[in-house]
Amino acid sequence: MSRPNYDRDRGLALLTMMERIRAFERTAEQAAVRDQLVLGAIHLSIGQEAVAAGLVGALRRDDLMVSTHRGHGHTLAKGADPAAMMKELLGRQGGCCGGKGGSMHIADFGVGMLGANGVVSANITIGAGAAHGVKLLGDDRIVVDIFGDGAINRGPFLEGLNWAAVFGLPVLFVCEDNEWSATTRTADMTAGDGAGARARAIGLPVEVVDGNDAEAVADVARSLVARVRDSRAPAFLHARTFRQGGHTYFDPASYRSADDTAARIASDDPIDRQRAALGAAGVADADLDRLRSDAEAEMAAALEAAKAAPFPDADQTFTDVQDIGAPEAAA
Amino acid sequence: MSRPNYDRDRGLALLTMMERIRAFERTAEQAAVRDQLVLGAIHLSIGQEAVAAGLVGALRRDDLMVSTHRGHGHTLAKGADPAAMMKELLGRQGGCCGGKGGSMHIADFGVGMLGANGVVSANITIGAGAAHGVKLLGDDRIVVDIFGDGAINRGPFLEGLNWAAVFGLPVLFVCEDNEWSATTRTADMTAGDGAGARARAIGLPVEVVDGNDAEAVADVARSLVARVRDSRAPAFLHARTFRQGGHTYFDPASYRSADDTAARIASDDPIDRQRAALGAAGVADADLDRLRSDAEAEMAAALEAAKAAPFPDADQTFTDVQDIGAPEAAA
Amino acid sequence: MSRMTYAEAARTALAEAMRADPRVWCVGEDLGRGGVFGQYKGLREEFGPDRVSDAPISEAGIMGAAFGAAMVGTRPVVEMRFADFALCATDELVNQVAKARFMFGGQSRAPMVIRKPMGMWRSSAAQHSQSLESWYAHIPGLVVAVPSTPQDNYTMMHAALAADDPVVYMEHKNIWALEGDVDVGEPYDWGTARRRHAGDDLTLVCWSDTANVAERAAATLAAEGIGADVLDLRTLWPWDRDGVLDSVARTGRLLVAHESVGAGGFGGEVVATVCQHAFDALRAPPRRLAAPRSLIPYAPNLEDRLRVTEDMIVAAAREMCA
Amino acid sequence: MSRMTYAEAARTALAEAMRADPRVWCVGEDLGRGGVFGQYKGLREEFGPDRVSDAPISEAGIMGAAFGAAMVGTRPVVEMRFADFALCATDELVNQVAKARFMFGGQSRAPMVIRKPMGMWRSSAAQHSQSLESWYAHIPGLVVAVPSTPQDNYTMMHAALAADDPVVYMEHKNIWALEGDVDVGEPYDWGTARRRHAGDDLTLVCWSDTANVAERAAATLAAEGIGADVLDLRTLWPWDRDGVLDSVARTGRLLVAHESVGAGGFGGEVVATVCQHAFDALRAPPRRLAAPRSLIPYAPNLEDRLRVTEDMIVAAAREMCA
Ligand SMILES: Cc1ncc(C[n+]2csc(CCOP(=O)(O)OP(=O)(O)O)c2C)c(N)n1
Ligand SMILES: Cc1ncc(C[n+]2csc(CCOP(=O)(O)OP(=O)(O)O)c2C)c(N)n1
Ligand SMILES: [Mg+2]
Ligand SMILES: [Mg+2]
Repeated sequence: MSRPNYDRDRGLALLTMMERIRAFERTAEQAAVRDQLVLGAIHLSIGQEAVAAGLVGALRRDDLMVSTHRGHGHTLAKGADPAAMMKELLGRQGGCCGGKGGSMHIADFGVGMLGANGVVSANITIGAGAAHGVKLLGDDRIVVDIFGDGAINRGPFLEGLNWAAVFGLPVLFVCEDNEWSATTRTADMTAGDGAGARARAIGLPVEVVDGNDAEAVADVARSLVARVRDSRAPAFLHARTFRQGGHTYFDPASYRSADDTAARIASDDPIDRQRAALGAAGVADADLDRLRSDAEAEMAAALEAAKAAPFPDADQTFTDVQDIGAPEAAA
Repeated sequence: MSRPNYDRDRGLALLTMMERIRAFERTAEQAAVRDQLVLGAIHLSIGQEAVAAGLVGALRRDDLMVSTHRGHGHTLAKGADPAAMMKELLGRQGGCCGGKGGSMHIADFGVGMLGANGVVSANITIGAGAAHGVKLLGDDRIVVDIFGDGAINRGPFLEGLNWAAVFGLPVLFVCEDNEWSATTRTADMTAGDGAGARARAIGLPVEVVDGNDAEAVADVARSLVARVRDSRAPAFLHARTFRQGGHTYFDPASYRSADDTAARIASDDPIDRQRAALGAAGVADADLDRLRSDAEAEMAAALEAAKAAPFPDADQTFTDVQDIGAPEAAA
Repeated sequence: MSRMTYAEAARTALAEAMRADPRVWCVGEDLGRGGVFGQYKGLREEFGPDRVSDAPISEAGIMGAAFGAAMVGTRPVVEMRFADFALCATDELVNQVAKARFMFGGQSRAPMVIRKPMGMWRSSAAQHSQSLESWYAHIPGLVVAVPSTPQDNYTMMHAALAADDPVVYMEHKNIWALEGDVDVGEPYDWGTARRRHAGDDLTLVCWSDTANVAERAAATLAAEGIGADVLDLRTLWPWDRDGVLDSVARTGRLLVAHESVGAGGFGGEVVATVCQHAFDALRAPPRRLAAPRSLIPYAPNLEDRLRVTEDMIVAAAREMCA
Repeated sequence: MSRMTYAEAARTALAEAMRADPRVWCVGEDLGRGGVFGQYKGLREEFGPDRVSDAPISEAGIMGAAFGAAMVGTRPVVEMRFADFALCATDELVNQVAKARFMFGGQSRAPMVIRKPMGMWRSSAAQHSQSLESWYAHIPGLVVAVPSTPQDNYTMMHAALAADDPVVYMEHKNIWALEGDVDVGEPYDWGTARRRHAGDDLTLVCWSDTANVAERAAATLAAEGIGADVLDLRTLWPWDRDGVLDSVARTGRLLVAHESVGAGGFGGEVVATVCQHAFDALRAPPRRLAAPRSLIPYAPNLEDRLRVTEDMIVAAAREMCA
């Protein structure tokens, strides 16, 4: 696992981010299951953290991102405040969307995270469009546009990729392939050679990466991000990973073999792998453990802050709808 | 141009169908421009007749077809009665859709023609679905699902092809590529290597054909239709042709060089090419001319029949809407 | 008479229809696992994967393909998962399915049951909570069903499966587990309301889960001596114009309550129709209770501001009858 | 004061706004050639291909991409070509554009003008003739504009381009060539109707091209001594509730006329609102004139059966005032 010229700092940063994402989601899961404080569905990305961490490390803070229903990790990696995110999951004041969006619509425009999306695939054209806007405005930001393997069977995949290629837009499309579309194996519903082949047919350069190898994701992201930024043209990354849990936190995933899942987790957990890489590079276990406990403490504090926050002022139901013809509360 | 073992009868049949399609459309154009009897838009396929003729010759009468706004040729080739079609264009009683659909919705379920479509690309999933129905019913028909080059940039292209491949459906997709999407050159709005590459990426076998060579279309159609019928799996044909006229009959196509168009027509008209092939095979010019004059006479008669037909009974506005909760005429 | 949940009732009807007619089949994402709300549980096992078919995440594909399959003589049940996602298939539904029979001059039919689970379901936020039944009522060619009880979800599912028209069939997500008695022999005529409570003081028109709310409100009102004639429309197209007009002729008062947005909602159609055709019978201005024209928020206290509650219905009825 | 067609008026306003604000840009199929109805003629030459951008045939892509570009601070004008094709982008418009600002807690805006040419246009049949303005009026987050004259198409286009909300801007295809005087300085307030004819006997509410029909009907009625107060709503959301209520308070009679389907149409909202809030002012049952709930046929004589004509308005007004 040890690499020549291994960049320990980057390796630690990747692990730190992955630990923070996992701790955030485990904490959110607790808040949902144990505390019954998260009322809407949440979709956890446990097992997929290397994609978020590796990808976002290659971005500038002012670069932009759009994501999916399974977007906590991306959002946190992009720089959002976990307390504001946790408040959002609990529907509280101070949530990053004021408690109006919840997990599936998590967004933090302040760090360039333009929103998760409750409609599979819809963000693909939206991200292309954000890049279109950047092109028109004439600056050098790029957009990273993340979606799942299931999203490649909807029209916006075709329309968004074609759009970005035709107009020469600075967008990096990332298919975060966790093998599953809710309770259906994506492979059973997908013809041909999958995401990369489709992107290539639309003229995009494509890379495939082991999405559970944070270092590999970081490497390929660095090169693709540079390529997109310099060429002002889209590129495509297919990151293979695995959804360790159910589709939502209340899905027991009984449609797949628990033994297989356990074996996959045991052999191919991205955090375990990154810890091993750092261990091989000479980082002490205690230091690695401390990263984890720090992350857990941070997220426990985020949850406490969220619990302590009040619900939004009830008139918020009627704000930020529209300027012209805004609604009034019911008669 | 002469081929070994040239099948003269098939060659004549192809020419006959092409002459009939062209005569139908020239007559329809006259009815529109000169007589002002066609009130809606009509989209002519002049220059593209070899695709319809070559393709449909390979089908059985009970095979099914879906088509586009530019569907007169396909419909006629599938076996529809030109007088009923002309009545439809004039919005008359006895029109194949009772005068309720017009050119863009031309259909003749009696010959397996399940409808032209006014929405670009929409027929792609519908044709896949017709094949899905055939599969469920368990018979051995196939569906030919025709669309333009512009249609490959809309979502239903992806969704329809993936659908057919995933479910193993007997459908032959045909991209009738006339280089233009209304007044825009399709190549300018299409990234990558085009229709065939996209279809291949979705796992379909793809053939490309010179769509102005009726014999070549007929050959490839024969083999693809057999393949689809036997394998009960989709296939894809990319037929390259050229739209000789404007997008609609009232579009002067001033956005492209008239000289280039004239040169293309002079060198690559599918009817001229087929006449030449038959001439080389020893068919006398007089026989070829007679095919044309017969076709013209047939379509002139169709127009006369259409002109003589009354408009539909005005209560037809309220029939065939729905059984449950059918509308009444305005109060 | 058997006891069933709302979800079981539709599933039972569907299974019966599938047994009786081999042309009926279902298609949608995750149906093999029983559907996202368990509405298809067990059907895969009985009818196999061709007739209880999974689908790619591909709403336009599902709707378009089902339509093609309907035109050749099968009878698809199309599962859209959440009514919100059905918006990804709007061209297919509105421009194709609804129009085909008419624009092809009667050559084709689209016998389809298009299931679109609707409504607010705790903290599902703006993209998973919408009620757009009023849209479909505005589209010629579509039948619109909004059942509110196990009995109706059984009977109306059977009727929808037997219909040769496309039926937009909107179950309310909040009442999958609602239990009730089901008489499998109960007759049904399209476009007839169910009287959920009888009364002579005010006509209370409602549909979908709001009919359950209205029935509870009517009980409270009855205890105060106000007789509410609660008409659960059950379908928005066709809708029971005559039933509503008859009731208003008797009560002289009309209150319409629905969960969906009031502005441009079907409640306006009901009020307008009554005012046009029973103007002289009205003894008080008609009223509507519906959601304000705002989006559906995540936080529970914000979401509650959009709900039409029992209390609101009771208060409005009291005022109208004062 | 200058003389312009309806198409020129919007084009002029658009060109002026593009000169003043470099963030404004247009995108749609065939815009480089001036747009399918010539609404963009000359703009490519002046503003170049980036700001008057062609697009693939890709309505979902157009709407989704324009939305993304709006979120980062540009101001797109989205051309849907025919309102019918906009149905291919319904998820993008309704689930994304309309909801983003709210569901992201006010972090984003979608300042977009979404042009959807609507209405019957001789023999364009079921998929090229629809009027679905009522749908958008029912969707929180959207402004809905339905201008009917060159003056309004100038003034309202400017207002739409200046707005920070998504504006569904529906021009009527039948009146592109309609000429009229345009006062470029005329002020405009959202949600105010235009009085197309003044009268005290009956309030006639209308919008889009039907306002032109109604104005002609009012002239006929005036000659018979019936004074019609013709209110062209101009926008369905916000709509001029107060203006309509004031007028009805004076006239005591309400007739609503629109081209779109009556059932579930916005006319119901107008009638219901008036009946709720000006019940005592009404001296006769209100009426609606609108299309029957059928599809739009190709044959001209069939199509005519769906139209709301001057004669129909005159006849209804006469009956109401008899
Ligand atoms: C258009 C649409 N269809 C269906 C759904 C329901 N749904 C939510 S997530 C999901 C699975 C998505 O799979 P994938 O894209 O691989 O993302 P993952 O959940 O694996 O991260 C489905 C079907 C939806 N949200 N939107
Ligand atoms: C969804 C949709 N968008 C736009 C249009 C308008 N339109 C009609 S035909 C056409 C061009 C289609 O090009 P192509 O698919 O190549 O077919 P062709 O006209 O060349 O036969 C366009 C843009 C439409 N009918 N439907
Ligand atoms: Mg997945
Ligand atoms: Mg073309």
